[in-house]
Amino acid sequence: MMDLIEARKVAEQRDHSMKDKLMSMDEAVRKYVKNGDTVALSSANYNRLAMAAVREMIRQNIRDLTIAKTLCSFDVELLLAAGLVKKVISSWTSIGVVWGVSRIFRMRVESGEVEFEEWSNLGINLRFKAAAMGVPFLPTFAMLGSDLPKVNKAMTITCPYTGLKLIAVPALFPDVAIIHVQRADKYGNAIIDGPVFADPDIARAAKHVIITAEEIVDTNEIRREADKTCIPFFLVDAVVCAPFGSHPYDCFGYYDIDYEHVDDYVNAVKEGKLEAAQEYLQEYVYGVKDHFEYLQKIPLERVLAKVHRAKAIRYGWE
Amino acid sequence: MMDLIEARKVAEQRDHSMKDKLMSMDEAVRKYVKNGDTVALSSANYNRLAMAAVREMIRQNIRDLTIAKTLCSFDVELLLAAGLVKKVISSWTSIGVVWGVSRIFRMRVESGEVEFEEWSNLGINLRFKAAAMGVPFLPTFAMLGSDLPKVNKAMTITCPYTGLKLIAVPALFPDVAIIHVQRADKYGNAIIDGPVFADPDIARAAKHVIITAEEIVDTNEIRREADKTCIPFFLVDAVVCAPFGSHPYDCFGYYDIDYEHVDDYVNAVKEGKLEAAQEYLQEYVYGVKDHFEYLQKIPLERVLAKVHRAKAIRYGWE
Amino acid sequence: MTELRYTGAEIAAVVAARSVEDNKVVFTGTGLPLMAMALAQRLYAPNLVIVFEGGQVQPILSGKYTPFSPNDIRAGYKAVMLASTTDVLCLMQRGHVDYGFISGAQIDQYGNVNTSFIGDYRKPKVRLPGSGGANDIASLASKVIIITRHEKRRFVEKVDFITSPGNVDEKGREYHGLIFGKPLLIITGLAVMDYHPELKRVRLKALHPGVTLEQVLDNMGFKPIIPDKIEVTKPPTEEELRILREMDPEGRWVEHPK
Amino acid sequence: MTELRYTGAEIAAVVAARSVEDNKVVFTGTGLPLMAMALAQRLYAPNLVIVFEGGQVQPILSGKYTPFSPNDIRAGYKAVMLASTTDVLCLMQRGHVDYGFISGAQIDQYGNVNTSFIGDYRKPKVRLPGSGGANDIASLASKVIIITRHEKRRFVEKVDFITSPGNVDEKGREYHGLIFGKPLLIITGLAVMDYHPELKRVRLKALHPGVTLEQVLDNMGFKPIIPDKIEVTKPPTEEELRILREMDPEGRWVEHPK
Repeated sequence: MMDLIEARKVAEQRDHSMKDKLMSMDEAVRKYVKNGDTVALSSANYNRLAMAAVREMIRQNIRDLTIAKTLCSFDVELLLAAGLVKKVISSWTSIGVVWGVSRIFRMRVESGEVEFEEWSNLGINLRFKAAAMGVPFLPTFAMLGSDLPKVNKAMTITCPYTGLKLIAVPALFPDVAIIHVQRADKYGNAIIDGPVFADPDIARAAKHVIITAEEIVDTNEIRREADKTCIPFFLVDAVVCAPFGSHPYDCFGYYDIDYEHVDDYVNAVKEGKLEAAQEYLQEYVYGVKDHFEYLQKIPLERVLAKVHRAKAIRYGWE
Repeated sequence: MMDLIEARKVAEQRDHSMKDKLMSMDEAVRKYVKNGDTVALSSANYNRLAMAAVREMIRQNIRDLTIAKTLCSFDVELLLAAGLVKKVISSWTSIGVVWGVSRIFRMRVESGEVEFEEWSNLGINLRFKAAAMGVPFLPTFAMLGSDLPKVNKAMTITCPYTGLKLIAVPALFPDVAIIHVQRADKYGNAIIDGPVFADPDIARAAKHVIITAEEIVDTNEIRREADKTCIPFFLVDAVVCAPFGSHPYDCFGYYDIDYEHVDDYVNAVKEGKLEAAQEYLQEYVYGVKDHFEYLQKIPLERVLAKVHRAKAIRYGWE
Repeated sequence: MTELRYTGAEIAAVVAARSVEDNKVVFTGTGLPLMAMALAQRLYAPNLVIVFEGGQVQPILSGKYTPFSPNDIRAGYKAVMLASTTDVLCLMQRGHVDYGFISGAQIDQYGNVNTSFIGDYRKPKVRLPGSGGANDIASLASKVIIITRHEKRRFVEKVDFITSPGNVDEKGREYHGLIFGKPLLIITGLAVMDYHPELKRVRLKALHPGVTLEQVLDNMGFKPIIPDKIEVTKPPTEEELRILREMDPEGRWVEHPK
Repeated sequence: MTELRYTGAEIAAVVAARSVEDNKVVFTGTGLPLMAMALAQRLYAPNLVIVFEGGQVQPILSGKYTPFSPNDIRAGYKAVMLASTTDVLCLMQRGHVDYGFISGAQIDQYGNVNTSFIGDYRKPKVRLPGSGGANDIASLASKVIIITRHEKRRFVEKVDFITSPGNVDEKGREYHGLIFGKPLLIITGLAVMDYHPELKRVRLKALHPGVTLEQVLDNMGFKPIIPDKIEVTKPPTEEELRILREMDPEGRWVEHPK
């Protein structure tokens, strides 16, 4: 539990300079994600999932992972299907609200293969925020009176001023955070359009950070919108260009969800269980060399419609 | 110290609806700032001072104020000169770095008339953040080993996970926050360009909020940049149109500091002490009817040069 | 007057729409409660404010962009603010969320909800999706409304696991440190329930038109407190049903009559 | 070789510029330390990163827009990030600030700094501006450098009030809960000091060229630890002085020779 001291030591030893960190997904994952790591993933159920990075992690067969994410989604679904996860720290795991509970998730957890350490949504968000702020805990009234502290071992604390009882959530320092954003420069300065979820905090909480971006932009674009930068370069180890990196999920301003793609997967798994999921992995992950080969498999016409729709939502077209 | 419960009660009783709150500065200050109030002011030393509102508070002679602000500046200087302050809760008080310690501030505090409750910069920022988050305290390693807790009565706390000692800073719930922003709509949705300092937090911490804005914009402009909204309408009680509302200080993207104006004041006070400050108040505050009459006293040519300079800084012109 | 046909989901949505005061903030997920709040905005509470856990404040609920999830990009359509999740959850902790909606796999006699698991934690019989924002809503919103199907297996004497607290137990919320907020209503397709102020237990409040007490009790695993006077829900009006069905023509979120 | 003329402020800035490692983050105010860091970027540490307490990350230090304060709009000229104050101060708490600069009205033998008040808290003899970010830097940055004028009234046995802790007392920082960071150097116009690792007290490290030990001690209210071997500062080079003066032609931030 002295993770704080360890995490601070890693920060102190960083090369904090503004150097070029552009690399391929293959290289970024190989360098910064290891067997047994605690990996934080961006997004909350929908929008800006680090799907391209997750598919690369599966291709590289990185094992015994602990996944830390506020609300898990198709990213964790595929990692669970691939059998790479030993523990999930989260408030919720499904594929997406419309598709109900994931069969793969149930199977893995009900068999005891995977531990699901559950927090409330605010609870897991504050675990990242505590780490981001460099303190060992943060207080909240959430989870009082519930049974969550019995399983996640959250401790209570008394406010020294008011005597009020609160839950102290412990800081969570992931080994690596993988965050999909709309725009980043080659140094790792990252701009998120739309909801940020807990992503600025997970970047600050983690010991290492991989940014995957829809577009790599010139640093002058960052400087012109510097008040939208939510992750500064000195936290970042690797920057990867990953257009449609959240596919088949959505990305604010860039594309809406590829509903049909996910629906096909869910229906296949309903029938064929784990075997169907593995067939999906064979086709879309193991069977392709990289993210760009994956994209070749997506019908362009469908993609264009999703792009149009995302712009309509972003700009409030009627 | 059960401010939290009181502040939450005020929030629960609010009319949270999106209704038109545009009003004159006179009305806003009259309605929402009372004798004896704890008033939080936007900005930190420079940039987006709520000067127009402060001048109106002085005109209305609102007394026995406790001012809560991360770094006090010309705003608090004038309130101190006018003799309206009984206590300052802050980490630092001066006019601006270049002008050194304020003579008026020294006079008021050294005579015992005004209490200065001092925190570190992070300390006072976290007091607002605790209140913004709805918790009675937040932990930090700042201020340990210093004498600040001896005077500000900050208490220590032990982390239940690590056994580490931390300072718990108590939540600060101001009666009213007055925040100068670049853009707001008539409902109070506010966008800040450039550094936000603690302003999103003071809006959430306070029981009532007055927004003063350089420009009142259509809500459609807010909707198009909704990820830049940092204060949602339902926290806001009054919206006031106050162009050049931070004058003689700067406003990111809108105008640079009117250095000569402040310099003249500081030099006059160096000579004439409190009397000189009161002459300044007579000319620029008591002697004018409102903010727009005040603006008539500022040489337009000088103003235009400051506007140009702010744009050069904002857009990175060489 | 011809009798209107409607489903349990529809009357639940209608009752929910009638249950919220105007000028208040509602924190809701998608699906039925969102449709109910859209109905409320149209008929009873035009100045109701919607906030989603994805950080979206006051989006426009357009049929064209009906969100699948409080976190998808549609949920932010024309919102006036897109904040962080922690920000909106803390605004709730601060007291700015007047109504919160949750549902639940299991609900017990103190209004506690289980959406975590049934059986043993490390090897559960059924693993459910988990709290998500439900625990936060139940802990921090000023008034909490549960909307759920009225099924025997859902209403259990004691939940296997308290994911989201109602009154917790006979000692009540405050004893456990929950000094804010309170469970307000449970709305189902058959009835409306509230809570006995002293006993802290679920109490029947109203039966929907045509529903009998026996029907309600037969479909519950515990017996709610029966008050001296049981109300009867005012039936859905033609207008209420028309708007609900217009907003959701396929009955995807609020089931239509067959 | 002709002897170069320079002020105490200039040699202090030069020593500060030489004291920081490249590829590190520096948290600084405006004035002398900022000029020193700009000099470092030009000559010794091209990849040094500047962060201001106003939330500005890596602004371009253009002579045209030299900031008056870490919080004015100039301080954000061409920055790559404009964050909140709490955000950058917490990045420091998290370990991402390698060097922090502070100055002080009073400094004592344990390197503690007073910028709060002299005399009594409620009716002080002299009220100073207060901590600002100084306490945070002293508590949270990995290495802290004090730059100050070398005056007897500044270097006191014991400060009236510890605004910003150095080693606190003979027990050292850890005893008081400050498990991170350490005071690194005190740089003045006459000398450079560091700290005795066991005794925790200020120790003379180097005399600037032409300065005698007596001169240093005469201008201090306490006697620093004198090591066996006192270094002599390498004098400022022509290039160092030229760049410093080019950046600050009026000598506003770093005084020029008369």
